[in-house]
Amino acid sequence: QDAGGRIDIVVQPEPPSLMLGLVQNGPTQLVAGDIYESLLRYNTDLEPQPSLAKSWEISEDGLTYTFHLQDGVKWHDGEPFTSADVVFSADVFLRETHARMRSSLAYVDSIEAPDDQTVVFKLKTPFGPFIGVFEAGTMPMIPKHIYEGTDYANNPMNATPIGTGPFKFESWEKGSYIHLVKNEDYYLEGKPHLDEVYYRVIPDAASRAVAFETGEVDVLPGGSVENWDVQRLTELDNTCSTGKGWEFFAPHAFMWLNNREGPTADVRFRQAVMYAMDREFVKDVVWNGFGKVATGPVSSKTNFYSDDVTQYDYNPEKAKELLAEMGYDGTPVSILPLPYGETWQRWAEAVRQNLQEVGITVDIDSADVAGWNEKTSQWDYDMAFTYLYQYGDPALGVSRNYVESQIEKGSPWNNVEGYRNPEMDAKWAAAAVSPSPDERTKIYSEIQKEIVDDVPVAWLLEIEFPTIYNCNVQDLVTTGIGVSDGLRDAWIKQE
Amino acid sequence: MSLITTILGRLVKAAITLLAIAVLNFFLIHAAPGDPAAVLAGEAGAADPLFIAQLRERFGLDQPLYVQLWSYVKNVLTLDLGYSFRQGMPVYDLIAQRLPATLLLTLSSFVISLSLGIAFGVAAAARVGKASDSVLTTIALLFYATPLYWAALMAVLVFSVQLGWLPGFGYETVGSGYSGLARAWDILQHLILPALTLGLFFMAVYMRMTRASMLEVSQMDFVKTARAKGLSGPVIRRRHILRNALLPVVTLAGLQAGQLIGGAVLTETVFAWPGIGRLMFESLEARDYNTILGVFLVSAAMVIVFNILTDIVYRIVDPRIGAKS
Amino acid sequence: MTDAILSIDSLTIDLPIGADRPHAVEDVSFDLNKGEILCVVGESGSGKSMTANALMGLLPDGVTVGKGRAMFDGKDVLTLPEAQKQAMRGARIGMIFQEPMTALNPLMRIGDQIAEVFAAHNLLSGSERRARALALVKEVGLPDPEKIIRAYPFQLSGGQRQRAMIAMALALEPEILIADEPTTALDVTTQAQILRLILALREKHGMAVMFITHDFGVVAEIADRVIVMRYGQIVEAGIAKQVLESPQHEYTRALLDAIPTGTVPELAPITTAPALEIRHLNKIYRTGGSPFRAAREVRAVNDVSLTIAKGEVVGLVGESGSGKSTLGRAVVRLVTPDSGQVLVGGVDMAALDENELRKQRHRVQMVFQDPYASLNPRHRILRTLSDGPMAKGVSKQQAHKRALDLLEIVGLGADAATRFPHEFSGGQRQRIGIARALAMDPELIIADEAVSALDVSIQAQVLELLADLRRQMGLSILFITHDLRVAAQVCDRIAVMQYGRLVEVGPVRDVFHAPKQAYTRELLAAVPGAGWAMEKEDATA
Amino acid sequence: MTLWKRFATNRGAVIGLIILLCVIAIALLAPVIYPGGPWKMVQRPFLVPFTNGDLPLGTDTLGRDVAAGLVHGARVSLLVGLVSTVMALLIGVPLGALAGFYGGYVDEGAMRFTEFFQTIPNFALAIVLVAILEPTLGSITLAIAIVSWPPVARLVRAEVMSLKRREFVEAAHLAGLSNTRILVSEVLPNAISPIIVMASLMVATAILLESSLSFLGLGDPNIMSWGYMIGAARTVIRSAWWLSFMPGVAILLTVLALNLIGEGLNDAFNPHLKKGRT
Ligand SMILES: Nc1ncnc2c1ncn2[C@@H]1O[C@H](COP(=O)(O)OP(=O)(O)OP(=O)(O)O)[C@@H](O)[C@H]1O
Ligand SMILES: Nc1ncnc2c1ncn2[C@@H]1O[C@H](COP(=O)(O)OP(=O)(O)OP(=O)(O)O)[C@@H](O)[C@H]1O
Ligand SMILES: [Mg+2]
Ligand SMILES: [Mg+2]
Repeated sequence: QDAGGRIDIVVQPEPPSLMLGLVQNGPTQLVAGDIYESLLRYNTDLEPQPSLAKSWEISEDGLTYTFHLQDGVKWHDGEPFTSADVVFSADVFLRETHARMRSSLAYVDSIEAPDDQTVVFKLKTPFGPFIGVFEAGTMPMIPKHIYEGTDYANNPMNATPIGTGPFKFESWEKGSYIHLVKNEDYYLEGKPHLDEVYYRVIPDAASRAVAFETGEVDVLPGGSVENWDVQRLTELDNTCSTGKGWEFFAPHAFMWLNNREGPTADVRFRQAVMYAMDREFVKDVVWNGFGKVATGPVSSKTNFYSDDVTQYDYNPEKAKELLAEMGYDGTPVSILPLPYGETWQRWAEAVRQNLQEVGITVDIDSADVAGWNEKTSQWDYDMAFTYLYQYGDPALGVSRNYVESQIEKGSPWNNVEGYRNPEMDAKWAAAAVSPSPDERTKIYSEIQKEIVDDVPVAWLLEIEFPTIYNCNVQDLVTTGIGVSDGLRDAWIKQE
Repeated sequence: MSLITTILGRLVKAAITLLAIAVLNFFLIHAAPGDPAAVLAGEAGAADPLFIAQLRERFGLDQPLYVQLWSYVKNVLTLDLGYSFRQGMPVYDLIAQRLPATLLLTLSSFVISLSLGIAFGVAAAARVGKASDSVLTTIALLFYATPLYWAALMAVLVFSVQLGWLPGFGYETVGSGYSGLARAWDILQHLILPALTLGLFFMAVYMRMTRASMLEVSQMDFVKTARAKGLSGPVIRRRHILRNALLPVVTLAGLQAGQLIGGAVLTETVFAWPGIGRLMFESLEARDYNTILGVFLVSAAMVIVFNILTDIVYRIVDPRIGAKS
Repeated sequence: MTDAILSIDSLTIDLPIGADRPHAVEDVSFDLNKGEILCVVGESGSGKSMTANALMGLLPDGVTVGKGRAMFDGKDVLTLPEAQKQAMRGARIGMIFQEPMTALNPLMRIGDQIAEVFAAHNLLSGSERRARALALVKEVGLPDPEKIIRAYPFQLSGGQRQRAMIAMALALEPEILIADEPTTALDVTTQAQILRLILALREKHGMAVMFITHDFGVVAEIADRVIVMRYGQIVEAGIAKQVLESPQHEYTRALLDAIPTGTVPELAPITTAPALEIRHLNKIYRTGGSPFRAAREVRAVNDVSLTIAKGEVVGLVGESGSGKSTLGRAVVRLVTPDSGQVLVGGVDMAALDENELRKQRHRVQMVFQDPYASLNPRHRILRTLSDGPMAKGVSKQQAHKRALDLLEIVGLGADAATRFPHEFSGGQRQRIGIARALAMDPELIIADEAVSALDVSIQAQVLELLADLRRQMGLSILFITHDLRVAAQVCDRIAVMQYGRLVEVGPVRDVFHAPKQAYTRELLAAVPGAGWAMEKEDATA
Repeated sequence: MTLWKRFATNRGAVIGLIILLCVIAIALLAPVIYPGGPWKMVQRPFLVPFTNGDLPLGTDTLGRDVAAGLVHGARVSLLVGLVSTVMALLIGVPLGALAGFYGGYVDEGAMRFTEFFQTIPNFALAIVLVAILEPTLGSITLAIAIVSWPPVARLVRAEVMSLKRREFVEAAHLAGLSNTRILVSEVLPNAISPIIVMASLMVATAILLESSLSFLGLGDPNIMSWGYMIGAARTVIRSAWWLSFMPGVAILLTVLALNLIGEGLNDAFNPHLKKGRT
């Protein structure tokens, strides 16, 4: 493993901030994943691995989690990292700022630090997925000595983030690049290997591809070029690609179908939509063969997936029958695509074409990111494309889209479609708190079987975002979070 | 003296206009669906309404619109552009950071388009009606009629990917550690493609104007006088026709120059040029109100300043103006 | 002839396809002798300018020399290569153009424009050029030469600009000076100065002058020899006195006959009821006022009082810029006076509100100076003539009928009604303008330089028409002109204006033969060929 | 010489006119030539042009017929160009005319209003407007019109200001015609030629603007326009260059044609030039 060197990675779009405790969007985590760490990491099978915690124990009843921290960890400003920081981060800071973490923390009774190197989480009830929340994007460690007692959002130090990670923040030329340099005091001997990392802001997808070709950047994280370019780029000399590194997120694409009103309120219509779509075609043409057609709410990449569900293969005839049966009168429905580039646009066009062919009157609505958020979170749509992360466990990433308690205007990430099924809600709840993995698997299978017949949303594709990189870069993706988990292990093979 | 008083008068008027523009812009921007909090929440991948409410409160978006307007106007009156909540820094700093890149790009493309446009226009006018006139005109039109974003990508593919002569994007070699002349040289190399693409696009406009104006002036009586003096064709064109023909071009250039600041959204996007046009576009998408308003205000100020500059240039070029009014 | 410096031999100039005729001039031959002034006269479009331009090698694009030679110093100037033509222009043949307003580069200082002549021929050093320019400016009699050479053309009056042009043409002491209607646009006093200057320069430098004009007064004043042109051909040539006194060709005779003689006509009986009363009228133009700077003021009309009786024609004369047009426009309320009253048939026009005014407007009409500019190029004549009456409430049918009648009256014929303005000649257009004024059945007509733009033969027709109309309809007319001879011919009384004031008002005969004011005498003296015209008048009388 | 004859002496302008007429014909006939519309996925994606007789220009990323796209795109591009220009004229001409004709406060007010639209760079303003109104054919056209009218207003104002001092206008005042009547029937008809010249160029600019908006993702996803086609194909420019090239050429030809026509009209309306040319 050669030491030294620099890599350039595309980040798109430019993150609004690098303070991972305040902002958790994709680009922020991509960069901040090098700066901030959490207690654990997860390998590509989503098994927990040591990070800031060198070891941990879970009590038999699943209510007590004890973590033992690494020795000699220092913040980038030289202050020691201790269990007090962990308590501050989880119990004080993130409770206030981190929506996703907040819902998991609802299960937590107390967080205590018996000594400088030990942290104990006590839960109110068992919570199956809890071991999965110690990832940097979910529970980043925040320096207590900087933030305690301050107005978090307006703390001037947000501009120069301080973490414990393998790289330190150096500079940020807005609109151009973010520069990180090696953390010489990193607690793992010999790591990181790289001297510096540049995250490059290149707003145009075609230009990003060119940047890779001309050797300007070494790594194209998943989703940074259009799918049509992926094939071509991977065929270039000395170019490698991997589909790994997305297991934790397991992006799951589907369309919100408005269950409240319009034709989409009728289950037969929703089923017809499922039959009318040629999802294999989209996978092959729009996604260039990457990914896998989704069979239901749970991604096959995560545990608890079940394929014992109704399969909606491409079947326009069946769709037409269903439509005839419900007496569809040609009421127009609209599709709201995701405003994330050409791929999503083409996808919406393909779906529109499919639906038109079975006799559905349909047109495409269009909106930018803000408009999309506004429309989905205000329930002002018929069908809206989205993709959501599964975060390794249905209780974290999936159930929020289907349970009645999550029907709340104002957010695009909850039960936006307005699906109500109390019987099902009980099962989701039971699965989340069951201490036995087998039990959970069983309940989730039942849920999947049933919900797939209801088609609350139209599942589309388990998306795969291949990471394209220069083959000289080694050990780029080592965890289930991929490039976003930092470049702790990456190194450059010197020729 | 008269020049100074006139400029002062204009500046006072300009300040009032600017304020009115600021208010109108405010309403314009707030008419767009969605707000910065919703966008931030949307990007977060998970957000509950509580989170969004927190954001709104932090950004002051929970206030009634007129309160927001009032605090914005107060800011503007104290020459404060406000704070970008999204980017976590004062809008003034944000713009100051991005403005130089845009000015460099647009000014150089402005110089390119103006000088090439005038040169082509003069050349075409001198050959009016001949085949070479049509060829020149058509070449200029080709640059104009090719969609900018397509031409830009083509330029990158040819000169950067295929030939490897010039860097394809960015403002400078990232992390090169250059300074002084070496840095200037590096930036210059990065500048060539975007500045040319943008410059050639606008060239057609100046060329058309120059050509028409040259032809018109060359029909004027004083040109005949100049010929009667025994001056040679080139001297007449340079000293007599061109100077007079440039007057309308100056007007147009002044208008265009004012628009420089935001006129390069496409070029900046394709060439990853860290300029203000992109800042504007990205802020718009993110509904980063203060930033867009700041960019618009700076741009409006720029337009007004350039209008005044144009007037001054006009006075210098045309002695009649100052005397008449 | 031995002392011919330039001899032109069967010159033919071809016009491009689509022009009104195939040749601008055809088979023209004449000589220009050393030190003589040769006047070229003839009607508009007869090819005078083209001949001059051909000699300079300055024909417009598309117009070419068909055949012929022009021998100058042993060479044919028509076939010289461009480089040699360039060397010749300015240095050996100088030229002055008609339009002093536009013939100078507006963006260049006068001194530079003069010095440029030397530069064009690579003569002298920079400082010498400046010195010579200064000397030339002095020589042509421009006031305050130091200031003039640093001035821009817009800062000079028309006469001053024309002098600057002459300075340029004289810079290299050319052997030949071609002057293409150099005084047409100038008022009489300025015109007289320029003519004197040219004569003086001829004495001093001994150059030959080819002087193009259509003003026979000018010819009488300065010509040694005369050439009369028509339709591109020379119809008569000879010693000036001979041509003027005993013209051979009938066209020459026609031209000479058409010249207003200055004969004072019989006084028509004039009723005492006033058609127009102007009382203490004032108009000040303010320009360029801004909150930071005082405005420049021009007192265009300064306390003017004047009465015009029913059926009377009053001539308003005075040099350019004296306020004649402003006064006329104030009467019809195209400019709003600052103070004073304008009573038309007893009604104060100045006090009317916009609506009332629109209703009263038909009572005073105006015939504009430029007949082309005053007709909407996109309207047919019928519409031009009937829009006004219809706005007044006349029915469409009646308005049309009246329009056709009027066209007959002004001698155009009813079929003119369906044509557009550009299809008429200047004189015809002027008559349309008159018809339009008459269509409104006015009590008073303001005729602002209604005939100045016309050549003499057409001018005569229009004057005749006005006289007729006045007799038939009993119109009152305020006749604005700077041509005293024209004024003498048509007016009952003359008002002389200077710097916005009326300096003298009186019956024509009194004003002309016994002017009371020095300024009036100055004006009269400046009329070109005054002596000749008087002789002529005496001869006919 | 008639206007048409003078126009016809300019060879470029005639070529431009012919091209434009062809484009218009194609646009009008689109539903006849390709009744199925441009969105049908008819073949495998990325079919190379000239390899399949039924699909002469090949297929795009989703297997849609490129030729059908071009033909239907002509409709939209022309429609956007024409309608936005007409709208811009409808705003700009009256405003400019009133400002120029009445002067004073009317002028001051109208010009300040115009200035507001000119202080935001026009492409930026178009982006903002489309973002606010959400991209539909109508809102895009409206946005383009809104950013294009200020120059029209300024032009018309300048023309009217000079025309209103012309003597035939004064004559009309003397004839007792009302102001409105004078403005509408005496002044404006004489300002028509520079307006026409400008309009022909505005159509071209509008087509380019639409395509630029499309590129930024601000196009109407339900209509096939040339700008859409280029924008959509730009990302595959390396593997299927023809996809963006064909609509690019279509835009280029149309814009070129409009410019040539504009130039020709300019020359034809300009009396100075007719002498210069043989
Ligand atoms: N550029 C041109 N192209 C075509 N025909 C022209 C051009 N210039 C002048 N002509 C024609 O040439 C003829 C002679 O014109 P020229 O200018 O010599 O007349 P002129 O005797 O100087 O008349 P004026 O007294 O009105 O100046 C006219 O019939 C005129 O229509
Ligand atoms: N609109 C205007 N604004 C400012 N000054 C003006 C205006 N019109 C005329 N003047 C000035 O008023 C004075 C009188 O002008 P006016 O046109 O009445 O003269 P005129 O006797 O008709 O001259 P001409 O014989 O040249 O027609 C001149 O000094 C002129 O410069
Ligand atoms: Mg002439
Ligand atoms: Mg006058």
